[in-house]
Amino acid sequence: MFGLEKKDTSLLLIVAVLTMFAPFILNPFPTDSALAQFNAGYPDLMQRFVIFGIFAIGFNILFGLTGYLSFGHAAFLGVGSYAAVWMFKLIGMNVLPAILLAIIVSGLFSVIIGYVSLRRSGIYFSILTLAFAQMSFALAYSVLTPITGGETGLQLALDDPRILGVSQTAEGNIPVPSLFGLEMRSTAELVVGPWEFVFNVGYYTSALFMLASFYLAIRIFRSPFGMMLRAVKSNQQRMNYTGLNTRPYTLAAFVISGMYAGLAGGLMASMDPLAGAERMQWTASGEVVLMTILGGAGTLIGPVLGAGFIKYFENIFSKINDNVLHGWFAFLPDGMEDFVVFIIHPFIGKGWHLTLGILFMMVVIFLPGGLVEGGQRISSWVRGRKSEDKAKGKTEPAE
Amino acid sequence: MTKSDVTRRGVLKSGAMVGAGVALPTIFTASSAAAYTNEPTGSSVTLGFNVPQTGPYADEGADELRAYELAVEHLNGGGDGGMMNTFSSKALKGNGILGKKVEFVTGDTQTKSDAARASAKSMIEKDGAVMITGGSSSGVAVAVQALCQEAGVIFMAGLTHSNDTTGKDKRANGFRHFFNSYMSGAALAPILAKNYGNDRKAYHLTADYNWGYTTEEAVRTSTEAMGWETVAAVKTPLTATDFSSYIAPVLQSGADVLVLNHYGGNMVNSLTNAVQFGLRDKLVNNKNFEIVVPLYSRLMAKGAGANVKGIYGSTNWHWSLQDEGSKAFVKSFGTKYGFPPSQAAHTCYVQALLYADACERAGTFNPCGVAEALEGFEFDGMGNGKTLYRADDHQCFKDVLVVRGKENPTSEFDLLEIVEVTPVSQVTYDASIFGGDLGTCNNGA
Amino acid sequence: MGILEVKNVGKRFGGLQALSEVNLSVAENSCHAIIGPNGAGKSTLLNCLVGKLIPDSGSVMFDGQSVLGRAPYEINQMGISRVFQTPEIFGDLTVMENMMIPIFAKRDGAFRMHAFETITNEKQVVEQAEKMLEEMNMADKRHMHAAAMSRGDKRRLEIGMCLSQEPRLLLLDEPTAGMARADTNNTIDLLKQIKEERDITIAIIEHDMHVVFSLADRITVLAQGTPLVEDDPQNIKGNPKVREAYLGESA
Amino acid sequence: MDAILLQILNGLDKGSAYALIALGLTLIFGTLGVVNFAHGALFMIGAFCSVTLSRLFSLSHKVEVPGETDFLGNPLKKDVPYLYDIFGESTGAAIIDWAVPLSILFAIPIMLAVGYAMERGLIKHFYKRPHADQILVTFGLAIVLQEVIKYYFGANPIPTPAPSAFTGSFDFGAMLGFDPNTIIYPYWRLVYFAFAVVIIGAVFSFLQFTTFGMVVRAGMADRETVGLLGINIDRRFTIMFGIAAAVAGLAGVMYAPINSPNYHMGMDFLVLSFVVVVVGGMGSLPGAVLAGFLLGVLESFASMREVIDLIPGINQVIIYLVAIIILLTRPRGLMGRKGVMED
Repeated sequence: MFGLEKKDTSLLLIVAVLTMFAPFILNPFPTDSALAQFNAGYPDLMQRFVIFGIFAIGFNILFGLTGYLSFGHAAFLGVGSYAAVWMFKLIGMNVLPAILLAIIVSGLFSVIIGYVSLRRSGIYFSILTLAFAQMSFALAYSVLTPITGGETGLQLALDDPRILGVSQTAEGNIPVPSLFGLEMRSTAELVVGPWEFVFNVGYYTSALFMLASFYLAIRIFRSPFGMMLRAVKSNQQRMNYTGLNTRPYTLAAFVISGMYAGLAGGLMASMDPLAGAERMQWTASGEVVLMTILGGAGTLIGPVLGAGFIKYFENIFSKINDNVLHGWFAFLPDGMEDFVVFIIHPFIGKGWHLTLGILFMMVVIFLPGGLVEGGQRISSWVRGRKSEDKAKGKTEPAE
Repeated sequence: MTKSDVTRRGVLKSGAMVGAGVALPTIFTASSAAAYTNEPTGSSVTLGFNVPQTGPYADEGADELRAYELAVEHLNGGGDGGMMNTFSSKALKGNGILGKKVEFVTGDTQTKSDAARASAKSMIEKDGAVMITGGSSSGVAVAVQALCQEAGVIFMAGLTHSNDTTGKDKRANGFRHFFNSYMSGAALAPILAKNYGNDRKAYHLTADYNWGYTTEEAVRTSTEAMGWETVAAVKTPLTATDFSSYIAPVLQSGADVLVLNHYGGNMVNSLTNAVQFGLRDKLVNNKNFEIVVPLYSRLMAKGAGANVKGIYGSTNWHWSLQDEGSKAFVKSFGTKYGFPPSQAAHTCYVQALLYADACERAGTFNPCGVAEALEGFEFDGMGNGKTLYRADDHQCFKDVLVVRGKENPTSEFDLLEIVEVTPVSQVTYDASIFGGDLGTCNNGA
Repeated sequence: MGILEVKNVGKRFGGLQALSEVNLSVAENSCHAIIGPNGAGKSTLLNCLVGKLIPDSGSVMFDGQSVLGRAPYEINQMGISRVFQTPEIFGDLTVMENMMIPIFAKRDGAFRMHAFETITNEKQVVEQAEKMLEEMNMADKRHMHAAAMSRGDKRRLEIGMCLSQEPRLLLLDEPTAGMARADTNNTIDLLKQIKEERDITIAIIEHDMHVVFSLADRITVLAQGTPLVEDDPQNIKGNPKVREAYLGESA
Repeated sequence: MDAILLQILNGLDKGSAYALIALGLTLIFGTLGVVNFAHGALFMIGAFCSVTLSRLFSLSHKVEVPGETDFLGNPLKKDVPYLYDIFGESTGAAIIDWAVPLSILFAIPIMLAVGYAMERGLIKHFYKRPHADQILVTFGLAIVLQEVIKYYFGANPIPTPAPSAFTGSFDFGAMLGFDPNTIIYPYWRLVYFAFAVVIIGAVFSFLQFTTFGMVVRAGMADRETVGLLGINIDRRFTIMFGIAAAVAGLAGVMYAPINSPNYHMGMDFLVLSFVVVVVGGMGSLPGAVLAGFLLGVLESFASMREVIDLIPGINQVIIYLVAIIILLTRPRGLMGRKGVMED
């Protein structure tokens, strides 16, 4: 189906089902239960899951396939966001032109940066991309304030022209982003007993874009072009002596992943029409690196998992505080309880960065293939227990 | 899904299953069932405290959170009541707000506008917060304020000093208790003129972002009006850590005053560097060289250590104020936490109380009702004397403190001394000078 | 007029004259060996032929066109394939993929944005690759990671990859260096077979006399960066100059 | 003229920190072939050694001050450091005053231990892994280290003053015959610059004149050959890692009075120092030092207001701009060796 092989089709279908039913899957706990705080099925976070999923999928096309580690990819996301917000300010609140412009602008931006940076490889390439991104951030935060809004970020105002729309609504408010009148923030709720599920237009819009991106990524992975990119990672020397020019291949991969980032940026602006300069900072680029590695670089599903994992951590795990912990360990004797809470305390709540750092190190050390490899190891271990006599060969390349 | 029911959250929480089968699906229409966003229908109301818990302002955020927790305790009738006893409005009874118990959720702004909006959205969408408050920078305040406007909840700004928050970027749903750059300039200038004379030459170092620009502008205008000359104004990168190359040329320029339009880590570093260069021991134009820090914060002063001694600046509030409101607040905060509150803590505490009071007086949590109750509201007993929440731009007008780094601090909290309480009349300005448009109140309906 | 004409090529590295006045003519469909002691300039010469180095002087013509100043991939597209001393293959890819890449390169040129096709749908390429794998006797290993193969298999794969491009000139850089005797013999057999079955010109740089005399139609002896002698194998064997040049090093 | 001289002086000082960090990074890269993204964190740990020692010195007990009250109206209790009890007030105060220089002694064993532990516990397993993996794992380590520091020391900067003997500045310009106050230079920065020069000199002479250093240099040039000679190069490399960590740590110790240490100072310096290393040429020690000072001076020039007026924002981007230009025109950096890190 869709020109994909059976295995990939089922992967795509699984992802499609997961995203479509995410409002149910992410809200497994009744709203009145103590575990309700682990529910992640609210619009903003669900949107973030898929938008950062797109970002990571795109990053993975560059890093996972060609092995070029860009430390400046957030710049493209930022540029995309700015482009989209400008579209909202000047043209109108429809998200499609905004997203389109975001993709185009970040594509152009990545052509320029990629053309220069890709003249070097290895850590030199990483430093070049880092330098470009830091320059973009520094300028966006300061001298480019008229274009980027500087510290406060680029935001909509009541007196924006919006030539194809209205400057303000009848009630005197700024109009909200919409898809041909369907507002991104519109939400319907479904209540089943104590459970509550939220369906948000913005989420489903983003999710459809994510599925399209995912599909495109599968096609790229399975295409001769994708194979060439993996060949670049494997042996550039052989590429050159096989009559292949690596430069346009890497540049194409760079621009494609830049456009993915632009799409993510445009979607972010569509969900929430404000673009801040911080989303271009090198730490933001570091975040997408974390996502990709954590999930499994070079695998199809890994980056999406990694993005979801980190965003869940950032938004849910970070909210666990001592009171919650005391609740969990209340069954222990008092002294024990305090001790356990004391031990866990640095790792939870605002210490989530610490946990993330440790986890990330663990993954790089023990699971270079990320969560995907972890999953494969577990499943092969389970299978291994079922048929113990089967000798275990080399782990298959992660798909 | 036989027992399912498609409806709005508001209905769910009040009538539980009453509406089952009656309410027709109103899918994909923004809230028609509820009167306004996150209308509290149970026995409690949820407030969202959005403060920096990670990142460079985490300590300030922690102090804000302490203040909020204290405010919630007082609102629910716990503790000694703090400033509720000195507050001129007596609408609050210590039984929560409008009889509903106050609960709160917290979010981490990370002092990034994106992250701050994400955490605010999560509190609105997931936890049903009906009001968002807090924050430790203007970028965040403006970003979150705009979000609250869209979402239809009230935003009570925390520490934000840029003119933009209630100027160019003001919003009908947003309210600021904290003072701003303009007021700092207006309050500082006369004191500077009095202490340092009218013919000074000032050199500005300005953090290269919105807040820096407005602060420089404010201090420049007001000091120049006093007869000072501005020799130069140099922008410094936000990410700078070593300011030596900006500070070294100051003496060459013939300036005899250095104004550091910096906050947070920038301020700590630039001030430390300036003192290292021995600027304050120098004699220029036969005058002692002086340094001015327009916006002081005690937590930041702590970072700069002994370098703040004798340096003038302005602040929103300080724990050594001797009015009844301040004393009551310092007492309950100090008793609970063991040290005096910062100005960020004070402003956050006051904002929480003001919001609660406005709800009581309006008789509703509806943001438009609350906004109306806050607009033009005059009150006293909250630590800054008589205060007005101006209707035109949702900015509080109150006395501004001019402070100086203390020469002989008795403790690690006792770093600043109050030089003058500038009366509100001197710092009031016309609401139109910063442009912007409040728009109309949005309740999300 | 040979298919490869090297005229008066010289190359300096700082104070070292690596090549000087090198003249070489490789006849079409022959197997030409370049031998010489270590440091004679064999590898430098080879690198000048494939675009890795640009000589300071002289000319290198392939099939009437100059290769100088062209990038390695352009020279490959002209019809020169190179086999490296240590096999250069795509270790992270499967054997089948390794074999397909040169075929794509031959068909699509140096770059093509074929991002929306699926490899498995490229029937023609797949067929060619499978055929070549059969010829190389490694069809059973097609799903293996190339890096996991034995050294001999890697060498065989690399040669297969080069052949699949149907090059007019195959350059071999000490193809049996570091190999066990059995692997060496297998490689010799393979090369012999290639020589007999295909219309292909082979230029080989080699240290191992056994390999050289098993394969070469013509031999150039390089010493201190300049050709000492060029002749048929049987004449080279008895040439005293050659013995002298080699005696300093090894027998 | 005097303005330029002034910025050169400033730049040298800024450059000292860059050069010291870059020197350590290059030692690690050159000897072990490892790209260490946690190097900035080592610098930060060094600075926090200063903080810790001054806190240790200032450990105190409460003494009630009669007649005075604290902010809540309770009797005021004053902190009296134990050192006052042990050595008397004046000696005690002097020791506390000199906490930062004394921290050098305190920091050396700590940093060596940290470096040793890092190499044996983590880096060792990454020699054979791709550079990208090394970057990633050390990046993770940097996050962990900075979060740990933040947990114990808070997010705010912690003032750590230099001894009072070094406060203030001296008039360098007057010495050279310029107008007074045109070129002033803080004493502590002079100390820092001298300290950096001494450390750099020590590292170079150590590598130049000791057998140990010779082996290490040989190892940097060609790791396999030295390994074949039967020299236990790995153990020496471990020691080198410890030394590199100590260099970064000492740079941090002495830096504490210049800017109050905070938990993210390592990350602030990391990016810059990597740029420095790349500009200098990966694996070239003189290159790292040269590039450190060069970029420091350039950064100072770019922050002159005449320059900013001419090209707005140049002070924000100068370092990155220089890095891009150098990398594109001199691919291996100023003094880089061929073939290093090119894959």
